Amino acid sequence: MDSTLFSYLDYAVYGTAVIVMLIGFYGAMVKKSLLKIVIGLSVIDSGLNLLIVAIGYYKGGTAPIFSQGFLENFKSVSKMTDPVPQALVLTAIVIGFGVTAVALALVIRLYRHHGTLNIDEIKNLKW
Amino acid sequence: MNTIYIIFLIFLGGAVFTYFAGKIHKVLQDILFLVSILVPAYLFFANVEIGQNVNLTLGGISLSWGINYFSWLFSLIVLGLGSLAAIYAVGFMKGEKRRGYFYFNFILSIMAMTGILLSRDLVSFFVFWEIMTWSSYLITIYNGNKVQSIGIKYFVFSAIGAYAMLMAIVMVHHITGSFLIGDMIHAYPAMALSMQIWIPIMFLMAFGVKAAMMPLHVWAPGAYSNAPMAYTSVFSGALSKMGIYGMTLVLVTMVNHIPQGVWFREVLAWLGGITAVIGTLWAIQQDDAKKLLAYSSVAQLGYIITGIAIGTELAMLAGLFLAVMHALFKGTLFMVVGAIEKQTGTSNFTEVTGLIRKMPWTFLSALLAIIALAGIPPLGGFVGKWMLYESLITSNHYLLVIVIFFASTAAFLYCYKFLFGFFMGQEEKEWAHVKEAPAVMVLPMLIMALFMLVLGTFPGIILNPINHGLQALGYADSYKHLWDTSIILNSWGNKVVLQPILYSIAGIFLFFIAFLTWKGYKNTRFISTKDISSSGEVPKEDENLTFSVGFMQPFYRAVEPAMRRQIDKYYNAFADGLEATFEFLRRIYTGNGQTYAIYVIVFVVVMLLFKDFLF
Amino acid sequence: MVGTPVLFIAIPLMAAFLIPLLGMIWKELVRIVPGLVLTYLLILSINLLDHVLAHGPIVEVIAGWGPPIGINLVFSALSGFLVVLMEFLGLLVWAYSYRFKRNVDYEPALKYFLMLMMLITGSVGIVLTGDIFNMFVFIEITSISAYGLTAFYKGRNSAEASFKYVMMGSVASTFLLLAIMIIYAQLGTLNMADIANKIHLMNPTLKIVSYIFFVTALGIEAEIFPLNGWAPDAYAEAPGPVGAAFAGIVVKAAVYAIIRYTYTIFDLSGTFNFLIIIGMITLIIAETAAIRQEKLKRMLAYSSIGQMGLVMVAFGFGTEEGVFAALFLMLNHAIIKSLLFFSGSYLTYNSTDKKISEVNGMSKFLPITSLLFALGAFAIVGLPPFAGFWSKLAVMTAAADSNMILIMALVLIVSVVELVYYLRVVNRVYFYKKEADVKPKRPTVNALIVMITLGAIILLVGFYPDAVTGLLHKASAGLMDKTQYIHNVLSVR
Amino acid sequence: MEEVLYNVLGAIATFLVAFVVGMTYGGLNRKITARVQNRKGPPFYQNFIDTLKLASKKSAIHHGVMQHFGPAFLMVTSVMSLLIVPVLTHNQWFPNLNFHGDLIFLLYIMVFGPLGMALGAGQTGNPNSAIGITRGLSQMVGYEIPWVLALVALMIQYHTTSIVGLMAVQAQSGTWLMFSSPFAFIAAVMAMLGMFSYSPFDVVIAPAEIASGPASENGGKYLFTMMSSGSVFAFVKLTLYVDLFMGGADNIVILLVKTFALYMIPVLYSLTTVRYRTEQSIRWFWGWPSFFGLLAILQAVIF
Repeated sequence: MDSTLFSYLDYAVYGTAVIVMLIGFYGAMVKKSLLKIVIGLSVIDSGLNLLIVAIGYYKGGTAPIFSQGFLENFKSVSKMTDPVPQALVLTAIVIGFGVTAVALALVIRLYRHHGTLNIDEIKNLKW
Repeated sequence: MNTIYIIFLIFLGGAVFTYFAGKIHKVLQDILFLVSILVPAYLFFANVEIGQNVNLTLGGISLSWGINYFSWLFSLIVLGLGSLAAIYAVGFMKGEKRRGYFYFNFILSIMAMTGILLSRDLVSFFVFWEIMTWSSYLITIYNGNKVQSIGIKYFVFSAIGAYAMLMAIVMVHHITGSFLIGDMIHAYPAMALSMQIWIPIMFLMAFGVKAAMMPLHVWAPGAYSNAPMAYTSVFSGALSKMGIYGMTLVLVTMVNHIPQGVWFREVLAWLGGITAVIGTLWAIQQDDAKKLLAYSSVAQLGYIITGIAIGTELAMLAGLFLAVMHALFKGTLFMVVGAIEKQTGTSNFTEVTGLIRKMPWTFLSALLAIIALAGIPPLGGFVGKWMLYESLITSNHYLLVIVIFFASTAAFLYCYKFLFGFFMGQEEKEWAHVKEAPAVMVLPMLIMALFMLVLGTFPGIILNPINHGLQALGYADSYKHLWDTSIILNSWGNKVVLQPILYSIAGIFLFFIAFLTWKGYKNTRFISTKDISSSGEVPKEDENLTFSVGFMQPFYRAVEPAMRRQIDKYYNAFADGLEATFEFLRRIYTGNGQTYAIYVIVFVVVMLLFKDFLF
Repeated sequence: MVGTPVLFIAIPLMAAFLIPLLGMIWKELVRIVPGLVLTYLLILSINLLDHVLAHGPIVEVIAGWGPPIGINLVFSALSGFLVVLMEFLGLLVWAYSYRFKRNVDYEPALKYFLMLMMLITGSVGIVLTGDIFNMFVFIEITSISAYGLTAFYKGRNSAEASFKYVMMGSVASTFLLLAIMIIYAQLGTLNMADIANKIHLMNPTLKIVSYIFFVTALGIEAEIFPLNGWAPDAYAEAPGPVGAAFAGIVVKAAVYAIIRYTYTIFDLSGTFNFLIIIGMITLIIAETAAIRQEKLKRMLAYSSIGQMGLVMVAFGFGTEEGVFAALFLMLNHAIIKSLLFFSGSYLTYNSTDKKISEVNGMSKFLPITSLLFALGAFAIVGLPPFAGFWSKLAVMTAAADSNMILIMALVLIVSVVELVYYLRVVNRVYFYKKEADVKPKRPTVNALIVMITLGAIILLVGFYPDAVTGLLHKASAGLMDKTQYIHNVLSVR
Repeated sequence: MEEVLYNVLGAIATFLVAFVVGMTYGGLNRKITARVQNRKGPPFYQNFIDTLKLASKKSAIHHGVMQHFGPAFLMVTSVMSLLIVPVLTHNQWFPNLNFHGDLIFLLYIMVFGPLGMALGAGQTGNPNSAIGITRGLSQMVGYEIPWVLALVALMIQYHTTSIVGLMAVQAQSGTWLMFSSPFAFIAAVMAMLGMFSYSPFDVVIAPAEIASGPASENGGKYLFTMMSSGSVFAFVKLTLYVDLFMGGADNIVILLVKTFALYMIPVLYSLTTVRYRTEQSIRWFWGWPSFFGLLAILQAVIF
């Protein structure tokens, strides 16, 4: 794998992440169904997480795990992918999960209260 | 502890205790109320030495309280009228609702006015100014929900004024690094020209609102007429003088020192003149005594503003003398209306008539106050008017003389309307039960009427302190020798000696009274007002012949074109337009969560687009 | 040393998860334990603040990893002041909510107090933390508990309000995470002091982009204008005391975060003007929206937004005076707006719509509550001699010293608008006739005590501002001194 | 004490002269009006007969204390203004009060009486009296404008506000002010038409139609006092004009000639015109008369 190809691939990863996010934004901003909006928000989160992981990735990096081999070949510390973004992503996923759960609970409440999932019809509070 | 602290503590504590004393006993409340006004007033005049300052630091700002001759003059108005009005209020508020509320705010506003006069620094000045505003506002809305918009209009205008003042204050602080008034005056001549012009303008806005100066006067008629009359006498008599006090300070200590100051003076003088005319014209038209007096207050304050804006020594004397007189006669007149309202339940000319024989003492006070208001000799109002005209003529304000004179002549119309409407005319059975107001209400009125009578002949009593005050402001003392006698003198040397006038008037009057009633008086028989000859017809008992509806119609028809345009309407239209805009603006909050989320994206995009511009 | 800052996070979190277990022992413990915890934390924070004012900031290192690698908590004069304020308000909110709704039984009460604890913890964490990702976590904790509290009441439109909040909150967290990642990608660190130290190394465009993302994300919690759509709904639909908690605690934390980013971390040139512009827009739009409100709590919410706009403006002056004024304003706003929410909830207790017209004539039935509401209204518009005046004076003085005359004029004009709508409500409370179908509810004793305490503080600060100005001056000096902050944090090993 | 007595005696003498002259002028007015209208008219001394008869009558009824006071108030004005206006120059028998007849003071004392009388009339409860008074006051506001414009013009031109001072100016220069300040004179004379409330400005009392009002509610000595006060006041006004614009008078004959000539202006003008409504007369006064007043001020400022 030569470096040019890799950089294309790199861009491809970033690009995919951005596209996923944009899809999520589209879902959240344009779709009228509450459920689709929640899905959209989740998709944004996924795209974002992908982006974060991609930032932490080096070409040919190893998993950031302390192992016997790692300790023996200390030089390879530069070859290790950055562990921090991965840790962050784990946290972000958990938080995203929590938010999605809350949102879905609210959707149920809203449906019971309004009898609809169309966000345009849920406008009792305004101005 | 310094007397000034004690005075404020008594005021504050008195206000709180008076409020809660109503829960124990009504009389206790009255007594506490009187104590918390009269005791500080006594302490003030007995113990506060002129020229002594108290310094304290609050919130990192050094404050200074003290009094000089000039503010002492105004404290005479505030605490003198305040004390009398307090006595009157005890009678007026008997059996009314919300006495604690009224007393609390009454005491606080007297405290605030005293505080304004004691303030030697801008922050405490502003603090007391605002306390004065809200306490008087709270009394203005005492009468309930009908006056809500009136109260809010008052507060909004006051707030605009006060905030303008606040801007000026912080700008001064920015320039001088100090909040002391002395420092401001000291630094003023060296300021940049724009500051030299804007700072007085902003101060004058604040003072113009309180002094009900055109075009900031629109709140005044409503507020004056809807507050309880016991307070309105202070409101119109003393509180409006705080505007005059501040205006005088600004004009004398700041505007005088710049060449552009003459424009300030001219504009203010003309605004005062126009205020006088507008106030008078509207006063003539009113059928409600309170409104009439309220507009009349606006007009009278116009004279005072003109006087102090002209700014020659004679004009200052005239303006300040009129200020004192206005406090006296307008205080009395509002008390009269209050007494009538208390006794009859209404203050409308078209309803009440023929009270002269039922409320003779009230009538006497009203008569004297009206004569003083109209500026007719021998009462004190004449002295002020005379000096005002003379100062206007001798300082070359020819057209202004005509304007003021017109207002002052037209004032006779409402003066007569007031006296006739209440006291003269047919005595109707409907009001047969009316009794004279209680002594506690009549006494303050009579005391003030007596003052007016005395001041008409011996104006030196009050001109002397005014003279001291003007010297404290740096005026020359060119009339000093006159204040011990009763001579008033203009800048050209023409003079009026007042004592012979009083004696002549009294002599002639007594002679003709004697001539008319000698012997004959006992033989004549009193007949009711129904027993008149009206074109040969004698009206029946139940016929109401009182002429009170459309009272000044002929005059009103003559000036009607001038009164079609009301500033008030423009203000209201502006406010309505503003609220409509606000109504439109708040539709941004559509209620759709998705839209809100889109706003976030739009915000980010806009920020990113303008990032080079912003950062 | 009386305690460490980490207790502010550890103890309430522990308590929050112990509450359900304790509740199994005795149901009342669900209500009592949060109060005990908050009382302890308040005492602790006061002690720490006292210590900090005497001896300089405390930097707490977590798990032994010193800065810039590990997470650290900074208890300085500024954050200490905010922590004291938050814990104090939290305690008051707890005391007020204790038996707020009599019919609320065990389970909702459990949820309520649990989420309230989380809310306070998250906010305190935002203020204390010295790590941007840690701040993200605390913001999310705060947000999620805020979503829950907003949707606390069933049967109202609370779910709608909460859903809007969730939507905007999710978008916010996206941007926050993006901004954090941009910084991390550029500088390789998450520690605030370390970022501040290295910020000049960053790509200028990315620096601006990340700043914008930060402001957007935090601006949603801080109620900056186009981002505050959730706020009126959430304030209006959440239980009354929660409104106070939002206004006094959550928003303060978010503003603190923005200010920390603006003053300490980023070295961009136009940020102060940017703060003034968005602050002004927020102020104007919010106050104009408030004047036409028909619902009391929405009005209070808009007013709260406007006040935060003013705080932004004051921070935007960029001078120590301006910071002092802004902090004073935050303090006053926290106290006064809480009082308004507390008393306002009782004025409209039994109504479903919370319409302003329903407060008519309440003064006859709820004299003390009405009086305190009026006191709060007078104080918040800045009438002397109440607390609000001094902060207004400070703001104006700071503006004048920064030569922002137009800003001064605009702020004052908007103040007039604010005055009008508050006076309208106060007049209604006192001078209108009560509507026949409105049933007033007398406040509980604890609520009354809370409100009177707040009223007393308003009067105390009004008559004796020196009580707080010294602290505020120290806090503002601390915020202004960026190098000292960096040094304090990075020197800890 | 002697001086006071002297002053009082002088005042009485002045009053008598004014009374007689005023009454005679009133009679002449009636006569002239009648002749112009092709009637015979009463003799010129008819007013004396009327007043003497009234003075000898007793009043049987009264409406209250203000009704007693009203005519006395009216008299205060007439006599006070008589005391202020110098009747003859250089004459010991018509002393003035010891201040210099200030014009502004005069303007104000002139409304004292009518207002007092209005109160007296008001207490009778007769609605027509109140109507008349409102008309009168309104009209007064009308004519005061040109009148004050004229006076202010004089004041600023000659730097004095006292009547004596203005007379001294004329004595010094030898020209009457009606020639040196013609616009002021025109404005003042036009204002005088209103002051006398003859036609077209007689809507105030509407003498021809309404047999009611103050005059019909007062009788005997009260009506006598009112009528004599009116006569004295007419004399005062004419004398004031003579003093201001025609250089005063050295002896009584010149005074009579000048005042009579002036008096003929309102009398003759009234014969040629029909009545204005109140608002019409007010607007009339604010038209040309005020314009001339402004011209007078302009002249005073420029020259």
